Amino acid sequence: MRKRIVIIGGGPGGYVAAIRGAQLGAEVHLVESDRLGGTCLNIGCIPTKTLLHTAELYRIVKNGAKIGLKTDGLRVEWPVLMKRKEAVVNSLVQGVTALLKANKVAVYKGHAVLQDERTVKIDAPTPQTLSADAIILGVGSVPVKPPFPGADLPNVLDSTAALSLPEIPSSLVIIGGGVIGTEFAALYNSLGTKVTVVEMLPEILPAVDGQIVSVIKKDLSSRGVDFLTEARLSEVRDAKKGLTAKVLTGQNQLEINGEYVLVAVGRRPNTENLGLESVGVKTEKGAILVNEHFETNVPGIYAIGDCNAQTMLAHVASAQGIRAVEHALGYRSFYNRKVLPYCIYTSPEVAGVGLTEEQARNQGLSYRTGIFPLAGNGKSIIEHCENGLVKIIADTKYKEILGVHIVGPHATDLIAEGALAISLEATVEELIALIHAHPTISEAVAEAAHAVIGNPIHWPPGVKKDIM
Amino acid sequence: MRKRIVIIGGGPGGYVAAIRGAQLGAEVHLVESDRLGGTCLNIGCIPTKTLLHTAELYRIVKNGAKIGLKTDGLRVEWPVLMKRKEAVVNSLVQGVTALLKANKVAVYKGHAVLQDERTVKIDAPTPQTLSADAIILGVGSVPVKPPFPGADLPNVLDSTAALSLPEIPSSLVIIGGGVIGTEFAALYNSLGTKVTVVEMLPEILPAVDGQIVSVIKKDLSSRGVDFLTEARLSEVRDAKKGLTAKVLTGQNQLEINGEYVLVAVGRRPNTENLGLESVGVKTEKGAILVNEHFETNVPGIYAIGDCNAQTMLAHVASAQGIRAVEHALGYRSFYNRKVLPYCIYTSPEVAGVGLTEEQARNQGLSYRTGIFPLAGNGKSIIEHCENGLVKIIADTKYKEILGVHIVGPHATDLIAEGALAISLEATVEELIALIHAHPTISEAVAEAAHAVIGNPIHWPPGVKKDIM
Amino acid sequence: EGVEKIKITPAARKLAQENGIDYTNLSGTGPGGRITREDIEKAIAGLAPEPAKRE
Ligand SMILES: Cc1cc2nc3c(=O)[nH]c(=O)nc-3n(C[C@H](O)[C@H](O)[C@H](O)COP(=O)(O)OP(=O)(O)OC[C@H]3O[C@@H](n4cnc5c(N)ncnc54)[C@H](O)[C@@H]3O)c2cc1C
Ligand SMILES: Cc1cc2nc3c(=O)[nH]c(=O)nc-3n(C[C@H](O)[C@H](O)[C@H](O)COP(=O)(O)OP(=O)(O)OC[C@H]3O[C@@H](n4cnc5c(N)ncnc54)[C@H](O)[C@@H]3O)c2cc1C
Repeated sequence: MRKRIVIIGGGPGGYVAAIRGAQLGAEVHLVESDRLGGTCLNIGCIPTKTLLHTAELYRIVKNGAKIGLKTDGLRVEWPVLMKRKEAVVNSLVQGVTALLKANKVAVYKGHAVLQDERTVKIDAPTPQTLSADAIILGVGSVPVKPPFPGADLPNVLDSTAALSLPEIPSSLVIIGGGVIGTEFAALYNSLGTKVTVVEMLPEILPAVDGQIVSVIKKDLSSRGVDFLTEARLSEVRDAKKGLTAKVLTGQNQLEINGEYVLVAVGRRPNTENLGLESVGVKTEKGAILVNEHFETNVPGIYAIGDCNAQTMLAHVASAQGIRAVEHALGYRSFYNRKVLPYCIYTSPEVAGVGLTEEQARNQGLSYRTGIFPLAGNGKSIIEHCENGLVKIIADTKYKEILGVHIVGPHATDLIAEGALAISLEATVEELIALIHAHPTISEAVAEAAHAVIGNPIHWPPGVKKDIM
Repeated sequence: MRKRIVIIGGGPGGYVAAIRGAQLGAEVHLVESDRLGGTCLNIGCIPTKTLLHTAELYRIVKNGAKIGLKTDGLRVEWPVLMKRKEAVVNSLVQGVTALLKANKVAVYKGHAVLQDERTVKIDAPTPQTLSADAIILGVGSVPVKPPFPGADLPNVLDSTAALSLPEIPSSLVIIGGGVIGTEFAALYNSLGTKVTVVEMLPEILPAVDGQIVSVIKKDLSSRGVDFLTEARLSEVRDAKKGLTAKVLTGQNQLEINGEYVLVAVGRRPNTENLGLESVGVKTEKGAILVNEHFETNVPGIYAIGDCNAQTMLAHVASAQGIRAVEHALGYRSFYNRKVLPYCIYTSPEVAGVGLTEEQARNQGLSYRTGIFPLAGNGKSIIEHCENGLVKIIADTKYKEILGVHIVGPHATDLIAEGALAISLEATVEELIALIHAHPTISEAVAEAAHAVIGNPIHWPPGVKKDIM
Repeated sequence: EGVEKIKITPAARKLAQENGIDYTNLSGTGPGGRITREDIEKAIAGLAPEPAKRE
């Protein structure tokens, strides 16, 4: 008997689970109330990276006099870029639609709720119920809306609205210095907008290794992004031109003007109106609780991706989706929660996997670090991007790689090597012994491994490496 | 007693061996007749990649209308780019000089020859002899000069001369479709030169996996590079404007005009006038013969890098240098000749490691391949570069990864993951289980692994993947 | 094709060698059956009964 899997939500968690289920021979039904692809394809990863791609090329080439480029007249045509963003999103959404069809997944348009432990009800446009052997919830997340005075003013934006502005703003205040806030800061700064980032915590990018944060922050600051940390938004008011954000830092009250205020203070699981209570699925602060197979307390009901709030990243949602459906269908499956890479598409890029130094320290581990500054890497000098670094964290005894953190060109692709190293429990010796092609940024990974136990080749002995 | 190591040649083989030897406590002497850094830093990897960096940015942005860039007036300022090339080279050469000094390596300027098995003679400017416990030869290679009529005409260039042309040529005929010829083709094509590549063999890039070659060749062709294969240069003659290259293809005789003719038909070990015969070091066709420790038939004399002609790449020279000096100093050392990545800095980039399909077939191995076209990869679509692919070759029994080949954006950095996979003897299961960050080109590596044993997630089942 | 290949992670190998664990008899729990550090840790703790020899 073919198993019936019903999936609620067509984001990177749900649609990937659907394809994997179909590949394994299940009869798969997928319900999506909005557009296939979810947050990631429509208003998240894909549109932001499409805008960043053009913006960063623009910035690099605009500053290209030193590398032999004459750029009179170079500019960004915002309406064309907006259309391109739509085109990329649409082509990927169509791609997902075609993939689901090719895999014979039945797709339903409508809002779904759990009716009982084995039944899903779709309420629009034509109400209908689907019975299932297993149900996978991939309902994603929505932006947190803090209730400050002025939150409803028209030019107070969330990340979705910030993707579709009528023109490049002259100034922008971003509330929240997490990954999304920082990427928008890089984006609009590159396009010429005056950007101020307001972060409540002592430092931006709290989950990122501290040394990496200081490099990227210094870089963005030198390009004109203002960062206010330990700063709390109290109010937004209409001003003559645009808005005024009132911000408290310690004892001081600052007023920052901006054409727009972008609120990017986090996302919360989208688990209301799903019928969770009626079937008894347990949640905590809105996040659905799951075990290591992403199964909820109700056997046969799984929750994957942003809605379980473990790690709100698209590839993590996809991986959890694959694991959940494989488990539901009785397959043995692998999910290594130690190896969940993250990427930040600033320029230079930031990426990391495994433990940060702060985590290693807080866990009381005995560890060593190795750092290699990209000022010692030929390709980084060629790419005019010498401020980055690679940092490796290894355990003291076996020199096993526990964390790899990169700020530099192509970091988001380079991190795959670090992820593979951690997942295969490689030690620094193996990374040192591995011959890395020249000239590549990846050579710096071997050098950082070298730095864990001795001195890299391309850095003078005894010269401090961690102060850029 | 500290061991004395004398190294002849300050290229990436010799200078890296010197630093490593010093790190391990040896007294190291390095003789270089020309500039430190050798071919790689002065006239090879570094200047070519510096020019390609600007040229590829220029081409991408020049064609940027679709991604929202308005580029009236964008152009390359050749004299500025030439100066930048010098500046990058000089800063890296100074870096090597400083590293050698910081590691207390004694550097001699002059031409060195072997006097006996333990003595090196430097003949310029002040003759002097150095005694050694071990001698490492890292004398590199020089371009092959085929003796066709017209070879000495002023506008017939080698790769060194092609790096310093007075202006961007209007047309260029490149003899030789190897890596160096292909990179120059990409470089000058991007800058607007009409480029024709003449290759004697049936296909360009003979060492690269055939499917990868067809992608990059098609891409370069579509941009206007003409490729003539099974074509033999018979003569170059002065023409009214520039030169005429006479080329035989089968029965046909073609005449191709070009402002310049670049001869890039290979390099040969630079082993003349080194005193090899006098001390009895064996060579074959000029290449110094070595064992697995890169030691010659004369114990204590090593030969690394281009001069042993095993694999003429800078990182291979460095790796061999490290292994040789470690062996000379009595350390155990690792060199995995199955894991020597190569890179081609066209755009999209090409990189590979391990066996090509042709090699696997010729060795009679039982293997399977997995291909993932970048048209199914979101980041490639964002980067407007959907023509690439990732190809994995795995053995049939264990599904162990034997080869990884990539044509696409950032291929040269992505290949590090493939190299680590092969060196750790990873299987396709492990690459599939590894969570790759989204959106990155590296996701395609996991998909290609998936394709070895089943169907990738982001490609419709049953749709042929290898025809682009 | 006589000898079967044993897949073990580098960290697991170090741990096994240091603790005198004969990992040639273990069957690994990693993807593709690779022996992981956790497998060796369990073997050291005597938790995982070593399965029958590979044929
Ligand atoms: C601006 C921005 C940039 C980002 N950039 C990145 C990045 O670069 N890399 C990265 O890894 N992550 C990024 N993320 C995060 C990423 O988008 C999410 O982690 C990912 O989309 C989560 O996938 P999901 O499948 O869990 O949920 P979602 O993608 O949110 O999909 C959930 C889907 O479920 C549907 N749905 C919800 N409830 C119901 C219901 N009751 N019935 C039917 N359908 C329902 C929704 O309409 C939605 O389509 C970004 C997010 C944002 C906002
Ligand atoms: C145009 C071009 C592009 C290239 N691009 C790349 C690339 O992107 N990636 C890559 O990996 N490889 C590339 N290569 C190949 C790379 O440059 C060589 O493989 C590498 O330089 C070899 O290093 P080596 O130390 O063996 O020799 P070399 O770099 O050639 O250095 C040998 C040195 O020895 C000195 N010397 C020779 N004889 C004596 C003597 N008797 N006494 C004293 N000194 C002596 C020479 O002056 C020279 O400095 C490129 C080559 C060229 C020509």
